[in-house]
Amino acid sequence: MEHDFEPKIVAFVCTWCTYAGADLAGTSRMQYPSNVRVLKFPCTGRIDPVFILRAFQKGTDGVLVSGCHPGDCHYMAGNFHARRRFAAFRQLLEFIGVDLNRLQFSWVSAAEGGKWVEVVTELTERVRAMGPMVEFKELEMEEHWSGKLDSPELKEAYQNI
Amino acid sequence: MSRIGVFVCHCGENISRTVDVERVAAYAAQLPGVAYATDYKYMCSDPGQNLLKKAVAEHQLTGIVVAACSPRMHEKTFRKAAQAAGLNPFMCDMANIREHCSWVHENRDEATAKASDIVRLMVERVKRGKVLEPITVPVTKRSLVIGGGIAGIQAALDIADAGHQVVLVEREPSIGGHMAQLSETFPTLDCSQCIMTPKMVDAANHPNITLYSWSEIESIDGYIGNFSVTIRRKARSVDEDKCTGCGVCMAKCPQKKIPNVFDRNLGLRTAIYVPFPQAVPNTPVIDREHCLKFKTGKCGLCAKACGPQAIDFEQQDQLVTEPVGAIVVATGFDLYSIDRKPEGSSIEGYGEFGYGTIPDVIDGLTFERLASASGPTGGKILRPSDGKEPKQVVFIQCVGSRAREKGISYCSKICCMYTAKHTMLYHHKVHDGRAYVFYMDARTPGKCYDEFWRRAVEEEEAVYIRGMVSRLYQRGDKVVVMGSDTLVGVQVEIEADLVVLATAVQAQPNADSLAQKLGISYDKYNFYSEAHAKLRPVECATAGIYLAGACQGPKDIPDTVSQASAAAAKVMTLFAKDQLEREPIVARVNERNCVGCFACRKVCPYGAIEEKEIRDRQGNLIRTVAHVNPGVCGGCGTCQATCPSKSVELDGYTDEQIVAMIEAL
Amino acid sequence: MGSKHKLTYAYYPGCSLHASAKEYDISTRSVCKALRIGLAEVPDWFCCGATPAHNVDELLSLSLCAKNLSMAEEVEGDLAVACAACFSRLKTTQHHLEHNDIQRKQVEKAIAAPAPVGKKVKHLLEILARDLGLNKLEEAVTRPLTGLRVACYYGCLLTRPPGVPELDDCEDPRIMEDVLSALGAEPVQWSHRLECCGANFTLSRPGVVLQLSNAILASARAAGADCIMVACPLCHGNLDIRQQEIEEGYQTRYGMPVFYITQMVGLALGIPTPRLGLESMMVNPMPLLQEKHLI
Amino acid sequence: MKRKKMLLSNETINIGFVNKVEALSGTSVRRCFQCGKCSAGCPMASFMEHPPNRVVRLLQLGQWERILAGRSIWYCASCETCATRCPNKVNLAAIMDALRKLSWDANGPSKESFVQLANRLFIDNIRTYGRQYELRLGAVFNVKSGQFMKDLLLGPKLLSRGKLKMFHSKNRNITEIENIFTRIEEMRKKGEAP
Ligand SMILES: Cc1cc2nc3c(=O)[nH]c(=O)nc-3n(C[C@H](O)[C@H](O)[C@H](O)COP(=O)(O)OP(=O)(O)OC[C@H]3O[C@@H](n4cnc5c(N)ncnc54)[C@H](O)[C@@H]3O)c2cc1C
Ligand SMILES: Cc1cc2nc3c(=O)[nH]c(=O)nc-3n(C[C@H](O)[C@H](O)[C@H](O)COP(=O)(O)OP(=O)(O)OC[C@H]3O[C@@H](n4cnc5c(N)ncnc54)[C@H](O)[C@@H]3O)c2cc1C
Ligand code: SF4
Ligand code: SF4
Ligand code: SF4
Ligand code: SF4
Ligand code: SF4
Ligand code: SF4
Ligand code: SF4
Ligand code: SF4
Repeated sequence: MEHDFEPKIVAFVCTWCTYAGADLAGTSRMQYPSNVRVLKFPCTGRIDPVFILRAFQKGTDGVLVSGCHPGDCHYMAGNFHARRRFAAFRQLLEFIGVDLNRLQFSWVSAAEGGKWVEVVTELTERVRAMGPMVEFKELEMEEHWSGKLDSPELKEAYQNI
Repeated sequence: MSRIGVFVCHCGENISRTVDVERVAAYAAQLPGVAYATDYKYMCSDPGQNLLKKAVAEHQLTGIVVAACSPRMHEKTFRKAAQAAGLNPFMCDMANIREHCSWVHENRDEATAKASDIVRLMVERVKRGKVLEPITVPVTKRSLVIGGGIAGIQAALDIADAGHQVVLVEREPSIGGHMAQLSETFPTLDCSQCIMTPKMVDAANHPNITLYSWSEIESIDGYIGNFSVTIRRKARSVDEDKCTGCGVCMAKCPQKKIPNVFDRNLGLRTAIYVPFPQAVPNTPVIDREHCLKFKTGKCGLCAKACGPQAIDFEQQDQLVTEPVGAIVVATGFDLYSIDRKPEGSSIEGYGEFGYGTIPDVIDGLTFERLASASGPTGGKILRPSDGKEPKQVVFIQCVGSRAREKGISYCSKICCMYTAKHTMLYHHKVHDGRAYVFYMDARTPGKCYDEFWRRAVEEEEAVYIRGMVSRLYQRGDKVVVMGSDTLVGVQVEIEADLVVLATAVQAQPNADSLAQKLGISYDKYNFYSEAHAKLRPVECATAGIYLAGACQGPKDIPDTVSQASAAAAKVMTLFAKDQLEREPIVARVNERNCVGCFACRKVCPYGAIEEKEIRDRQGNLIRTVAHVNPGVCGGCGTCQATCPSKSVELDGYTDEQIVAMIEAL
Repeated sequence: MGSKHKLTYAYYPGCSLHASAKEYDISTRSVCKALRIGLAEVPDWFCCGATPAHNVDELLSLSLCAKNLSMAEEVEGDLAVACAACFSRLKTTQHHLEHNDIQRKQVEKAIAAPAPVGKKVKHLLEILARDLGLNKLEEAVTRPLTGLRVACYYGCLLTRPPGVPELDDCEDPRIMEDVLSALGAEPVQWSHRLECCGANFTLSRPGVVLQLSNAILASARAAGADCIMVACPLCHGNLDIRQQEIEEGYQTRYGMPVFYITQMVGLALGIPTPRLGLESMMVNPMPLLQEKHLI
Repeated sequence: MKRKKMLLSNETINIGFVNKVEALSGTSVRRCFQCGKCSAGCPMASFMEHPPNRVVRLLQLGQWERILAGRSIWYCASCETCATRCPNKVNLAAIMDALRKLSWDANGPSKESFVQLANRLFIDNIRTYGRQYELRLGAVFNVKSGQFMKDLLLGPKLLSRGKLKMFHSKNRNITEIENIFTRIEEMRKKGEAP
C-alpha cells in the first residue's frame, strides 16, 4: 500500500530482550512496516533521554524505547532506573510541546516476537496518521528554547530525569 | 582515518531474496571512511571468513561491518576471524539485515533501503570504535562460605573435595543450623541428626576446611577472584586448641537454669555450654551475660575443673583477614515470631492466637524439639504447660505466610510438608491421639511429596480441615480453637491440648546488613536475590558471590542441598581458570570531569562504583571522584545515562558512537 | 501532661448516656470532677447514627458524625467520648474524611460545611490512662478495690479495626486492665474480652444477644471474676439489663454486676455511690461491694 | 435449603454489581482467597445461611441474587472481627455495609425484616428527634413487628431505674438534621452520591 507520508521511526532497544524479540520476529518470518531503525543498547538503563531529543531533532517522527519486563532486567535494576528517568522525561517532552503519542515505551521480551511486530506496527501507523514531526522545527524557529529552559517547571522536570 | 570494510552476505537466498545485496554493497562502498565493500553468498562459511581475512590485509582495514544475520548468531565468529586477521575483535560489528530486515519485509526497495541504512549506522559506529582489551583478573582459589547450616556444610564439603581451600564462618557456637534441630525429615522420615552429624564432623575435620564458629563477617573488600574478608572471632572464653570437649566444666557450672535457645527454651543449659550434645566443634562457650564470674567477679569453678586449663576469662574478640576468590552465602532463615507485636506496630504478630501468652501454643520448630529423640523430652510429645501427653493436637498452617496483613504475601513452601510430617510423628508416638490440621491449600509439589501428605491423611488418620482459624483461647487446661470448615460451610470448635503453628519462613533478621557488606541485592522480604530466577538461580548479580539454601527463599532440605552443590559447582567453574577474562564492556570514569556527586553509585546494580581520592603531590586531598571497578562492573550503562556531568562512559557504547548513529539516521 | 496543666475537654455523651445509660453519664461527670478533668458538653449534639446508620447508609453516618465533629470544634479541648459505639463512629468518620477525598467532598456537601478533621477524639479510657496518667490515677485512689476480681470487657468496637480507633492493640489490648490495676483491683485473665455481645440486635433479634452474651458471662464466671467492667452502653445493656433473661433462658445464675469503667474509678476514689448511679444497675452490685468491704 | 445449580456465563456473572460493591466498600472482593478466617471468628456465622466467606465467594462469582435473597447480610453485627483478621485485608465488614445499602436501596428483597425495620426506625428517630428516643424505638418496633409482648417485662424495670424516659425533648437545632437528610437525598437524585 502506498502512503503519502512514510514516518521515520527509531527504536532504542535493550540487547537482551527486545533486540532478541525482534530477532525472533525475523526467524518466525513475521511481517511489519519497514520504517523502523533499531539502535541496540546493553540495557534501557543506558538510554540517555538526550538521545531521544536528538533523534526528534534529527527529523525522526516516532521513537520507541523498549526493554525487558519489570523484574526481568539482565542487570537487575537497569530498566527500573530507566523507567523512573523516562517518567520524568515525558513531562519534559510534553512541556516543550512534543506530542507524547510520538514516543512509545514498551516491554518486549526475547520471546515476544509477535509483540514486537504489534508495537512497531501500531507506532508506525499512529505516527503516520499524525503526520511529520514539526514541533521541534517550530520551536527552533521561535527560539523559545533557552527562555523556556529557565522556567521552574522545566528545571524541575529536567532535574527529575 | 578509518578504513572500514563492509561485507554483505546473501545467506544463500535468505537475504538476497528481498534485499538487493549488490546495491547495498555499492552503497556502502561510497560511504565516507569505507575502504572496501563486497557481497558474498555465505559469509560465515570458511571461504567467507577467508575472504574477510584477506581483505583486512589487502586493504589495510581498521574496522569491519558484516551485514548479515543477527549478532546473536555470528558476532563471535566474525570477531574471531577479525582477530585472526590481526584486528582488535571489538573493531568488528554486525549489521543485522536478515532478522531485522530481509525476513520481515517483502518489498524489495524498502528492504534494500533499510539494509543500506542499517549498514550506514553500523559504519558510523565502527568508525568511532575503540580498541578494547579483554579484562583479565587473577583468581584466588580459596573460597568463603558464610553460614554453617546444611547449605553451607554441603557447599563447603563439595568445594573442599574438589581440592580447594574453604573458610567456613558460622555465627553460632556450633554448625548445623536448623537441620540440627529437626527430629525426622520429610519425605522419607530419616532422622535428621543421623544424617546431619556425620556431615558436620566431616566438615570440621576436612583438611581443606577452616572452620570459624562463633564468628561473624566484619567486612568484605574486593571483587570476583580477589576478595578480602575480615572475620570477627567472638571471644569464646575457651581456648579451642586446648579444650578436649570433656564437658567437666559444664557439670560444675552453678548457673544451670538458663533457657536453651537451641531447644526453643524448652530445656535449660549452664552458663558455659555447648548448644547441643552433638555440637561441632564440641568446644563450649561462656555466655558472659549469665556467667557469675563476669557478672560478679566470683566463681571460676569451670576453670578450676578444667584439666587442660582451656578456660580463658580474658579472651578478647579477634579479627582475622582471609583472601578468597569466591563467596557462598548460606545464612539460612528464621521463623516468624508469634510473640507480642513489636513496639509501634498495630497489626504484626498474632494477638488472636495468644501472642505466645498461651503456653500450649507453640511453633513448628518447638514441635521438632519435642519430637526429637535428643530433645528436652527425650522424644516424648509432652506439652509445655504441664508436661502431659496431648491427646488432641491442632496444627494451623499458613501462620504469617500468605498474610499480606502481616506483611508477608509469599508461601513458605515447607510448612505444608512439615505439618504433614508432624501429624505422622505425633501419631507414631501417641497412638490414641488425634491430629487436626487447619489448612487453606495442601502444597506438596515434589518427588514423593503428595504421596507423603496423603499418607498422613489416609494412614495416620490426620483430620484435615479446609479453613483458617480466627482465634485461640484458653479454657481451663484446653486451648479452644475457633476455626471454620469452608467446604462444609460451618464453624468448627476444637478443644485442643496443644496447638502447633506453622509459622512463616523469614529471612534472618540481620540479612540486610550482611547483604550490604557483601554488596548483593535482596528483595523486600530481605531474601537474597539471584541473578536470574530461572537461568542463574545460584549466582548473585554481583560476580563471584553465590547463594545456597534458605537465605535465598524458603526451601526444604533437598532443594537446599541441590542449590548448595550447584553453588559449589559455580565456584569450581570459577576456580578452573587462573585468570578471569571478560568482555571489556565496562564503564570508565573521566576523573577530570567527575564532580563527585555519586549519582552513578546510587543506580549501579552491581555496586561497581567506588570512591577514589585525588591527592596532590604533598598528599593533600583535593577531591573525591568516582571510580569503576572493572572486575565488578556488569556493563549496563545506567551510570552513564545518569551522570549529570557526563563523566562516565561505557566502552563499546560511548556517547560518541551512539550520537553518531543518531546523526546518521 | 504536666501537673499544673488543667485537663479540659469537649464532651460528647451520646444518646444512650442521656437515657438507658444515664449512670454512665452521672459517674463520668462525678469522676471527672473529682479528678479535676473539665468536661463541657457539646451543645445540641446529634445522634452519631450508631450501627444502624452505617449499616445501610454510610454517607448519612459519616455526615451525622461530621456534623457533630464540626459542632464540637466550638468547644475547647479534645473531644471526650464515653460510649464505645459513638467513639468508633467518630473515629471511623475522621479516618474516612482523611483518607478518602471523594467521600470527604460528599460529606462536606451534605453538611454544607468544611469537613472537620482536626479535633482529637478520645475515649475516656485514654483520658484516664494517658492524659491524666496511671500514676496520677493511682495517687487519687482513696479506697483501693482490693480483692475485687474484674473481667474487663472491651467488646468489638473499642479497638477495631486496625488503624482506626487506635486506642490500643486490636487483639491484645491492655488499657482497661491497666486502669483497673491502678485502682487496686485485680483484672482476671479471660477469653471473651473482645467477643461480640450481639450489639444492637438487642432490639431486632434478642435471641442472638442472649446466646452471645451468655457466652461472655459464662467465660467471665469461669475465669473467677466477681464482676464485669465495660466502657460501652450497648455492651452494658446486653450484659446487665438482659442478664436475668439470660439466666432464665440458660437455666443458670450469674448475679454478675456489670460496672461502667467510671463507676469503678468512682468507687476507688471514694465517691459516694448515689453519685455513681449504682442504683440504676439491674444486677444489684451492693452485696458484692459489701462482701469485699468496698462500701 | 435447596441449592440450585449455578449456571455461570458472561450473562449470569454480574460484574457490574461486584464493581458497585467494591466502589462502595473501598475494598477488593477479588483479593479474597477463601481461607475462611472471617467465618471462623464471626459471632453471627451460625445464624447466617451463607457464612461471610461464602458471601464474598458468591460476590466473586457475581451471584448477587443469592446474597440479597438471603438474610446473611442482615445478621452481620458490624463487629469488625472479620475485617480485623482477614489475611488479605479484605474489609468484609464494609462489604456487608455496601450489600445492605444496595439491598436497602432496592427495597428488599431481604427476608430479615426485623433488622431492617429496626434500622429504619432508628434512622427515622434521628430525623425526627435528632437523637435516639429509646422508648419510642422499642414501642414502635414491637407494634410494627407484631410482637406486642416482646420485652414487656423489661420496660417497667427500666422505667423504674430511670433508664427510659416517657418523653423526649427535641434538639433545638433539629432543622439542621433535616437539612442533612434532604441534602443527601438531593445529591442522590442528581447522582452525586451513592
Ligand atoms: C519446623 C521445620 C521443620 C522442617 N522439616 C523439614 C523436613 O522434614 N524436611 C526438609 O527437607 N526440610 C525441613 N525443614 C526445612 C529445613 O530446615 C531447611 O531447608 C534447611 O534448614 C535450610 O538450611 P540452610 O542451611 O539454608 O539454613 P539454616 O539451617 O538456617 O542454616 C543457616 C546457618 O547460617 C548461620 N548464620 C546465619 N546468619 C549468619 C551470619 N550472618 N554469619 C554467619 N553465620 C550465619 C546460622 O547460624 C545457621 O547455622 C523444616 C523447617 C522447619 C522450620
Ligand atoms: C506446559 C508446560 C509449561 C511450563 N511452563 C514453565 C514455566 O512457565 N516456567 C518454568 O520454570 N517451567 C515451566 N515448565 C517446566 C519446564 O519445561 C521444565 O522444567 C524444563 O523444560 C525441564 O528441562 P529438562 O532439560 O530437564 O528437560 P527437557 O526439556 O524435557 O529436555 C530433555 C532433553 O533430552 C532429550 N532426550 C530425552 N531422552 C534422550 C535420550 N535417551 N538421548 C538423548 N537425548 C534425549 C530430549 O529430546 C530433550 O531435548 C513447563 C512445562 C510444561 C509442560
Ligand atoms: S553469516 Fe549469517 S546471514 Fe550470512 S550465511 Fe551465515 S548465517 Fe547466513
Ligand atoms: S573447657 Fe575444659 S573442662 Fe570444658 S570441655 Fe573443654 S577441656 Fe573439658
Ligand atoms: S565461671 Fe561462669 S561459666 Fe564458669 S562455672 Fe562459674 S558461672 Fe559457670
Ligand atoms: S507451604 Fe503450605 S502451610 Fe506453608 S505457607 Fe505455603 S500453603 Fe501455607
Ligand atoms: S555521576 Fe558522574 S560526576 Fe557524579 S560521581 Fe559519578 S561519574 Fe562523577
Ligand atoms: S555500567 Fe552498570 S554495572 Fe558498570 S559501573 Fe555503570 S552502572 Fe555499574
Ligand atoms: S478472611 Fe479474608 S481472605 Fe479469608 S475468606 Fe474471609 S474475606 Fe476471604
Ligand atoms: S462484621 Fe459482620 S460478618 Fe464480620 S465478623 Fe462481625 S458479624 Fe461477622
